Amino acid sequence: MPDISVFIGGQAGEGIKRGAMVIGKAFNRFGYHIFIMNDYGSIIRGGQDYSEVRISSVEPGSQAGFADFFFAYHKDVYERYLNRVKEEGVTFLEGAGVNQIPYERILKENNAKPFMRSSIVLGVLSYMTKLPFEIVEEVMINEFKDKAYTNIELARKGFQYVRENHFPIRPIPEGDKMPLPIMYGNDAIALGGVKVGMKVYAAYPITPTSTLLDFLAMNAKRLGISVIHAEDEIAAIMMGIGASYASAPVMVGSSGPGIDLMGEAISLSGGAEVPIVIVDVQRGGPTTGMPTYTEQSDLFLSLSIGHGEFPRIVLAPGSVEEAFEMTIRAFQYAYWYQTPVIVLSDKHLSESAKSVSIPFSEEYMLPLKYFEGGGDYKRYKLTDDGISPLAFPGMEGIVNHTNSTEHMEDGYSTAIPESVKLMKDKRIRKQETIREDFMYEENTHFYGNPDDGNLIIASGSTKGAIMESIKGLPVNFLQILTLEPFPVESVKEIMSRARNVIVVEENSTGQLADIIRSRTGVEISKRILKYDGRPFDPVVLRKDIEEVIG
Amino acid sequence: MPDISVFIGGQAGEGIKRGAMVIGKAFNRFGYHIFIMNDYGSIIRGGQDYSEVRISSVEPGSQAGFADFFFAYHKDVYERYLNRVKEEGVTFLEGAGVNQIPYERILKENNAKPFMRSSIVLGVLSYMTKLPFEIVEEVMINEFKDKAYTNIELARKGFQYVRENHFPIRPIPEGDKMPLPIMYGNDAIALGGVKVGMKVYAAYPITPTSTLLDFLAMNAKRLGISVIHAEDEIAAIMMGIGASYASAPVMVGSSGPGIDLMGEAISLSGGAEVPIVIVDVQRGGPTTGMPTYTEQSDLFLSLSIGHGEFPRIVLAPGSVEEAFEMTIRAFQYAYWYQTPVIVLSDKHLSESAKSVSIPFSEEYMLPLKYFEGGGDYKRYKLTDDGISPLAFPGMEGIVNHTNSTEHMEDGYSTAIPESVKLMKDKRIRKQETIREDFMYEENTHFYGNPDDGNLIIASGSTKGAIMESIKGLPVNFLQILTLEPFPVESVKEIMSRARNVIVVEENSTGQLADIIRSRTGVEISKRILKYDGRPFDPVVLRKDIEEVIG
Amino acid sequence: MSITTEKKIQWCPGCGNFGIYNAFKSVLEKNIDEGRLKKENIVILSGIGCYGYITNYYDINSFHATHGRIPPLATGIKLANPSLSVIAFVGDGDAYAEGMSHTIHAARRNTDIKLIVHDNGVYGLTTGQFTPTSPRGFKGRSTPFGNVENPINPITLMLVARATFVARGFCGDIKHLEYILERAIFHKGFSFVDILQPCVTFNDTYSFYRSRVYKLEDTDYRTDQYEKAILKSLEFDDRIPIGIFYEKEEESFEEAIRGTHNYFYERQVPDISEIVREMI
Amino acid sequence: MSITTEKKIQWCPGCGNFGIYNAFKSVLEKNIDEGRLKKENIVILSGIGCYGYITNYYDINSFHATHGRIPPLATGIKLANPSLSVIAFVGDGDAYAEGMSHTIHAARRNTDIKLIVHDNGVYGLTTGQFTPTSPRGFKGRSTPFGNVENPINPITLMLVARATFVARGFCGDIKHLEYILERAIFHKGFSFVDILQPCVTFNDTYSFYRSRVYKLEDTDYRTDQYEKAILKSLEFDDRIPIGIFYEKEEESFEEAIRGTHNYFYERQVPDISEIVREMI
Ligand SMILES: Cc1ncc(C[n+]2csc(CCOP(=O)(O)OP(=O)(O)O)c2C)c(N)n1
Ligand SMILES: Cc1ncc(C[n+]2csc(CCOP(=O)(O)OP(=O)(O)O)c2C)c(N)n1
Ligand code: SF4
Ligand code: SF4
Ligand SMILES: [Mg+2]
Ligand SMILES: [Mg+2]
Repeated sequence: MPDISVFIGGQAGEGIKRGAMVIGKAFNRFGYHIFIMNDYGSIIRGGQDYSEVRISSVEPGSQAGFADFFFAYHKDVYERYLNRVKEEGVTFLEGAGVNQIPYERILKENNAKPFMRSSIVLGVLSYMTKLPFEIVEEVMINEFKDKAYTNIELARKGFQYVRENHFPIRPIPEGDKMPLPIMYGNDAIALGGVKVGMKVYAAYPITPTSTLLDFLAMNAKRLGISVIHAEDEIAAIMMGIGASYASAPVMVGSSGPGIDLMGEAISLSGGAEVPIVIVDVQRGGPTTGMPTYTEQSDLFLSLSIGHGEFPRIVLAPGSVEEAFEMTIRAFQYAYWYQTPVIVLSDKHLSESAKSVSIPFSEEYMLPLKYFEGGGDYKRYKLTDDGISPLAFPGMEGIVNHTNSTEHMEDGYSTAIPESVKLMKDKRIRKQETIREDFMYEENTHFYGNPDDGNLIIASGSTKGAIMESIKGLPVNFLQILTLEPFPVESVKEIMSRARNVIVVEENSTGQLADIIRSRTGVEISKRILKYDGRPFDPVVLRKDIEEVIG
Repeated sequence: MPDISVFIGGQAGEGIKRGAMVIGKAFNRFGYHIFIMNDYGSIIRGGQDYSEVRISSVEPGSQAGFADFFFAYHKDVYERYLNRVKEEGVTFLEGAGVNQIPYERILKENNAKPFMRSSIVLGVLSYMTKLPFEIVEEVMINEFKDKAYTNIELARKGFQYVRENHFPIRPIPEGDKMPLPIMYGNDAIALGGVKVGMKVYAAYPITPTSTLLDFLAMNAKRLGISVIHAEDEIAAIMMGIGASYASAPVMVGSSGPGIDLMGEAISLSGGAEVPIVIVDVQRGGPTTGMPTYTEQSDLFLSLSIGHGEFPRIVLAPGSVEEAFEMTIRAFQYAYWYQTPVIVLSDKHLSESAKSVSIPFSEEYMLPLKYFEGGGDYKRYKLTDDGISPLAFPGMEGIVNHTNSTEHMEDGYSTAIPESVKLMKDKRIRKQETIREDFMYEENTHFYGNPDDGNLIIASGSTKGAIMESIKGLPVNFLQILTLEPFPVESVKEIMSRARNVIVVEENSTGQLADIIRSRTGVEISKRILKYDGRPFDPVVLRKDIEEVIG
Repeated sequence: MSITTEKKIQWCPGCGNFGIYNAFKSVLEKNIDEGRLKKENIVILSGIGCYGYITNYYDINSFHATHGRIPPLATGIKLANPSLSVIAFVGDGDAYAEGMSHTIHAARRNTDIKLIVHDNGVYGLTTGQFTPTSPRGFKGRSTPFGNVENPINPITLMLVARATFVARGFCGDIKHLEYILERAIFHKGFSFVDILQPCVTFNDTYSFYRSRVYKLEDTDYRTDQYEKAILKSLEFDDRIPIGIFYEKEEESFEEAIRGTHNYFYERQVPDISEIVREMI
Repeated sequence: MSITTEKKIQWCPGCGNFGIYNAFKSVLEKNIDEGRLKKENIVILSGIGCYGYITNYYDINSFHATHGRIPPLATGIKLANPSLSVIAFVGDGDAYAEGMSHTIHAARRNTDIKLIVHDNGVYGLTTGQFTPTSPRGFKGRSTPFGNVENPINPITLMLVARATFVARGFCGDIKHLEYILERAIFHKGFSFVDILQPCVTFNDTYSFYRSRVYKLEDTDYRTDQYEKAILKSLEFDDRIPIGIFYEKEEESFEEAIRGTHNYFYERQVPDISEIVREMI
C-alpha cells in the first residue's frame, strides 16, 4: 500500500508549486490519490519555499509531513528542512554531499528557465519509482502545451542522469485508482459557486484568496460569469450586493484584513436582506501577520462581524470536497434566507490540492422564494417564517424598495417604535426559521463509535490531519460544519457520551473550544492548539493526541 | 421631595434640545438634580422630536418617561405623545383645546426665531413653579450671551401670558443641591480623555458620536488638543494610530457603521501593539438602521472586531459619571497594555445630559512602561508580562520598528514558525496579564444584598432606568463594567447566590445574556429586551420586572 | 404618469434638494410617458445624508444604502442586468469624503451608471460639518474656527478620472438642470453631474451661486475637447460655469466584463467538464 | 553613517525597488552626515506590497503598516511630533486602489508628509494583477484577457488634489531620483513623488520607460505654474516627462490644526474648570 511523499524545496520563483502539481498529476494518472501542500513565504523571489506531494493508495487527508523523496534546490533549504525526511527517505541536492543533481547545468544545456527545475525532478522520480515515462510526457503535453518540449527534455535529462549515476531505485507499482481531477480548495469553492448558479465574483487581491480570483478570472469566459477585481474590498462586496439586488447570484472573497473591511457591507446585507456569499480564506493574523501561512483565527469574527443584529450563517468546510459542497450550500442558504453567508476556509484548505471525486455532473438547485403576485409588491412583507418573497427590479409591475435604514413592509424608512419592532421581530423570526431548518441539515460529521471514550472536536481544514492521526487510536472525531447556526443539541449529545473531550484547532486562544462552551455551557480544557502558521502534520498531531488522552 | 418632568415636543429645528438644556440649567441653579433625555429623528427640520427635563431632589438615573408639564408645539406631537403625560400632569399646546400658549404670536411680536420657542416655555415654567425669574435671566445671559435679551423677553412674555390667563400654579420649593455642571455623556467622555492626557481626537461625523467631535472641536484650542474630522473612519483611526505611535494619547470615536470600518485598524493596533482608545456610541442597527435612536447591539462586535487574535479591553460605562471615569481607565489600560480599548456607550448615554458631581480637579495619571535604556531598543522585547517597554521615534539612540507583519523582538518581519510562536505567546501573556490585573480592578457594581433572591444583570446605559425601577423591589442589581476581560468569577459568585436571574438589555437577541452564558456556562432564560430604539422608562421597566419575578 | 409617492418630504423648507427632486421627476415622467424609459427598468440609489431620503419620495425601484458606497453598488446592479438604467444620488460628503475612491474608480471604468451629486458643501444630516467641497475657512461644527483644507474641484477631478460625461448643474435653475439630467441619463457610460445645492440651514449659498453661475450652453464652448474641458473646469471664482463640460462615447465597464450576458434572464449553469478534465 | 540593516534584501534580482532603495539611502546618509537631518527624527512608513519590506532594510524608525492606509498614518505621526520627518513609501496598488481616497485627501490638506510611490503598474506581492496605473489591455492574473479600465494619471490627479510638491522619478535614473527625493524631503508640506518602477517579474517596463523618459530639468519648464503643470502632466505617451512638475509653499494641515503644540514633549493636562463652569 504505497504512501509516498515527495518534498521539493527551493526559492520563490523556482516553480515549486507548479512542479508539485505536475508531479501530482503524473502519479494521479499512475493510479494514486494525491495530496499537495504548499508552504511559501510572502515574497516573490528568494526565501525557502517547499511543496509536498503525497502519493497514496489510500485517500490522504493531508500532507504526510515527512518525505520519502526530498529534493532541495539549495543548501539552506536542505538544512532547514532536513528534519522533514523520513528515516528511510532519500535526499537530493545540487552540489552537496548527498545525491547530487546538476540542475543548473541541465537547465543551461537545455536553455531552460529556473522555474522549470521541477521537470528535472519528475524525470528523476520517473526513473526511481518506475513511473512510466509516457505518463510524464502525457502530463507535460497537457500541462505545458507549446512549452512541453523543453520540459519533457528536462525530465528526460533528469531520468538519464540518475540512471547513469546508478541512483538506488524505489519502484512503486501501478495504482488502481482512476485518474481524478486534482484541485485546490479555492478551485473547489469556485466550481461549487459556478455549479449552483453564481454569475458574479468580485474581490480585491489578497493572499491566500487571490488564487480564487485568478482561477475564476482565467475561466470567466468559459463559465459565462463576470469576475471583477475591484478597487478595494468594500467596493468588491458592494458590487456584489448590487448585483445580487439585481438578481445575480454573487460571491465575494477575501482574507482577514479585507474581511474586516467588509463588515459594514455585511451588516447592510443582513439588514437590507440582500443575499451574499462571503468567502474568508483565513491566514495568520492579527493585522498583516503571516499572509501566506494558515490559521483558524477568524471564527469569532465571522460570528460577529457587522454591527447590529441580523441573521447570518457561517459554514466551515474541512476538505476540498467539502469546500465544493459547502459553497453550494452557502448559496442555497444565502438566496433562500436572503442574508449573508460566510464560508470559512483557510490557507491550508484553499491552497492545498487533492485528487477528488466530486459529483460535478449533478445539478444543484438555487431555490428562491419568489413573489407570486397579488397586490403591490412589498419587499419586506411580514411573514411567519420571516422570509419575504423576492422580486427584482426589471420585473413588470414590481417596485422593489430596498433600504438600509429601518423600514416598513413596503421598504420605506421608519423610526416609529412600533414599526421598528415589527421589522426587527421579522428578522428574528428569520433567524429562528434558520435555526429550525438547520436541525434537518448536515451540521456535523461524526467518525467513530459514539460510546467510545475519547472525542476530538474540530472544524475546518484540521479535519484531514485529524482523520489521519487517529487511525487506530481509540478516538472519535466530531467535525463541526456549521458554526452558525451551531448544532447545540447534537454536539451536546455526543459530548455527553464522551469521557474525554479534546478540541483541536489552529489558533492561539482556542476559539472553537470557546464557541462550544458558549453554546453548550461545557468548558473544554483539553485543547491542542497550533499557531505557528503551519498546518498540523498527522504524525506529530498523533503524538499530541496520545499525550492528551494519556 | 419634588420629582418633576417637563416634556417639550415639536419639530426638528425648533430648538428643543437646546431649550431643554436651558430649562435644566435653571432648575439646576434652583437646587435640583437634572436629567435630560432627547428623542429626535434623523432629519433636520420637521418630524416629532421631544426632550424630557427631569427635575428631582433625588439624583435621577434616567428620564421619568412621564411628564408633569407637557409642552407640545404642534397638534401631531400632542397627539402622538399624550400618553407620556402623568395623570396629574398639565398639558400645553398652541391653539388646541388645552392650555394654550400663543408661541407664534409671541415670537412674531418679539422678532424672534422659531428655535427660541423654549424660552417662552421657561418663562411659563418660572411662573407656574415659582422658579425665581432672576434665575431665568441669569441662565439666559450665560447661555445666550449677546442674544440673551430676546430670549429673556420671550421668557417674560411667557410668564406674563400664563399669569394673565390664570394658569394653575404648581409651586416647587427651592432645592438644596449645589448647582452642578450638566453634561452629556459625550461631554463626559471628552473630558475624561482630556483629563487623562488625550492630545488627539480623530473621527468622521456620525450620529450619535458627532456631538463628541463637535464638543471637542469647539473646545480644542482651550484644551490644547488637536481634533480632526477625517475623510472617513478608516483615516480617522489610522491618524489616531499614527499619532499614538509618535507618543500622543489618542481617542477615536464612531458608531456602528463607522466602527465596522475600523476593524482592520483595530487588528493593526492589537498586532503592532500601538495603543488606541475607540469609542463606540451604539445606535439602532443593523446597517444604517435608526441613526438617532439607542440600542445596545454591538456587544459581540466589540469583543470580536478585527481579524486574528490580540489582547483587547472593552468597557461599558452606565452613567454620565461613569462615562468620564471609564474613559480615563480606557486610556490608562490602552497605553499601559499597548493595545486597543473600546468604550461602549450608546445614544441614550451619550446624548442624555445629567447634573453631575465628578471630581474634575483630581489628577489622573497615564503611566507608561518606558524603555529604560540598556542595549539596543527592541520594540517587541519578550517579557514575562508580555508588555514590551515603549520608546518613541524622536528619542535619541532609539530606533522603533513597529510592524504589522509578524515580527521578531526587534520589530523586523519574520514568518519562521519558532519566531512567530514566540511573538504570539508574548501577546497571549499580555492578555493573561490583563486578565490577572483586572481581578483587582473595579469590574462590576453591585447594588443590594447578595443573598436576596432576585438579581438583575445589565451593562451600559440601562443602569439608570434599572436603578430607578427596582427601588423598593426585592431585587438586586449587578452592573457589568468590563465586558473584556469579563469578571467571570465575581459574576458567577453573585449569580450562584441568586434564585432568579434576569438580564435586562436594549437589543433583540440578548447579547449580554449570551456573553454571560459563554463566560460562565450559565444559561439565563429570563431576559427583558427592548429594541425599538427607545430607552427603558423606569416605570414601564418596573412592571416588566415585577412580571418576571412574579 | 406620476412617479412620486405620498411620503411626506422632510427636507427643510427652501432646501436645494427640492429643485433636484423636481427636475428629476419631470425628466423621468416625461421620458416614461414618451416611451423612452420603462418605469420597471429604472433603479435609483442613494447613500446616507439629507439628500438620501430622495428614494423615499419616488415610486421607483430603489436601494437606499450605506454612506459613501453607492458607485460600486450601482456598478453591480448594472452588471447584473444591462436593461436597467441605474441612477445614483449621492451627497458631497458621500461622494468626495467617505466614497472618494469609489467615485474616481467608477469614472475611470466608465461604468454605465449616472452619478448625481447633491453638492451642498456641507454634511447636512450630521448637522453641519465641512465637506471636501467646502471652501477653506468654512466654519462648521467640526471646524468652528474655520476649515483648513483646500477644497476639491469635482469637475476637474472627474475629468482627470476619465469620466465620459461631466456636467455641473445648479438646482436654482431647474430647466437647465432638467436638460443636463436628461442628457446624463441617456449618455451611454459613466455620467457625472455635480449639482450646486444650497443647504438653507447650514450653508445657504443661493445668492452666492445666483450671482456667479453662467451656462456653458450660452457660450461657444464645445464638449468634445478634453484639455480645454480641464482648463474650463478650473474656473470657479467670480464666474462659475454650469452645463456640460465633456462628453465622449466609449465601451462601458460592464459591457467589457459581462459581454452579451444578461444575468437577469440567465439561470443556466455552464458545463464545467472541460475545466475539470484539465485538472486530471 | 550607514542607515542600512543586515536583513537580506528579498526583491527579485533586477527589481526597480533596488534603485529606489539606493537613491533614498544616499540622500538620507548624505543629509544625516551633513547635519541637515537627525537620524532619530526620521520615520519611514510602508504599506503592504513588495516595496513594503523596504522598512526592514533601513535602521531607522519605521512603521510597516496595512495596505492602502499609509497617508493618514503618516499624518497622525506628523501631527503628534512636528520635529519628525515623515516619509511614506507606498505602492501603486496601495496608493491608487485601496488607498486612493487617502492619497487625495492627504494632498489637499497639504499634510507635511512625503509620499513616495513605487509605481510598477502591477500588484507585485499578490503575484501580478493590474493596478490603476496599468495600461488598458494589461494582462494580469485577474485580467487574463486584458484590463478594461482606463489608467489614472497620478501626476494630474495630485495636481488637481492640490499637492504642493508633485514630481515623477524613474528608478532607472538614480542620480535624478536622488535629486527629486532630496527636494521632496525638504519641501515643507505634502510632497508627492511617483516613481516609475519596473517589476521585472510581472511588468518589466525598463526599456519602455528608458526610451521615453526625459527630464523636465533639461527643458525650460518652470515649476510654479499650476495650469501649465496640469497640461504638462497630461503628456504620457512617446515622451514621458520626469522631474518636478510643481512646487508651492503653503501652511500645512498639522500646523493649522496643532498650532504651536508638540505632543512629544507636552504631557500636561489643561485646566478644564472654565469649560465645566459653563455647564452649570
Ligand atoms: C460609514 C458611515 N459614516 C458616517 C455616517 C454618518 N453620516 C450620515 S449622513 C452623513 C453626511 C452626509 O453628508 P452628505 O453626503 O454631504 O449629504 P447631505 O446630508 O449634505 O445631503 C454622515 C457622515 C454613516 N451613515 N455611515
Ligand atoms: C486590506 C488588504 N487588502 C489586500 C491585501 C493584499 N495585498 C498585499 S500586497 C497587495 C498589492 C500590492 O501592490 P502594490 O501596492 O502595487 O505593491 P507592489 O507589490 O507592487 O510593490 C495586496 C492587494 C492586504 N494586505 N490588505
Ligand atoms: S439641512 Fe440642508 S441639505 Fe439638509 S434638508 Fe435642510 S437645507 Fe436641505
Ligand atoms: S515581483 Fe516585481 S516588484 Fe516584486 S520584488 Fe519582484 S520585480 Fe520587484
Ligand atoms: Mg452634503
Ligand atoms: Mg505595485
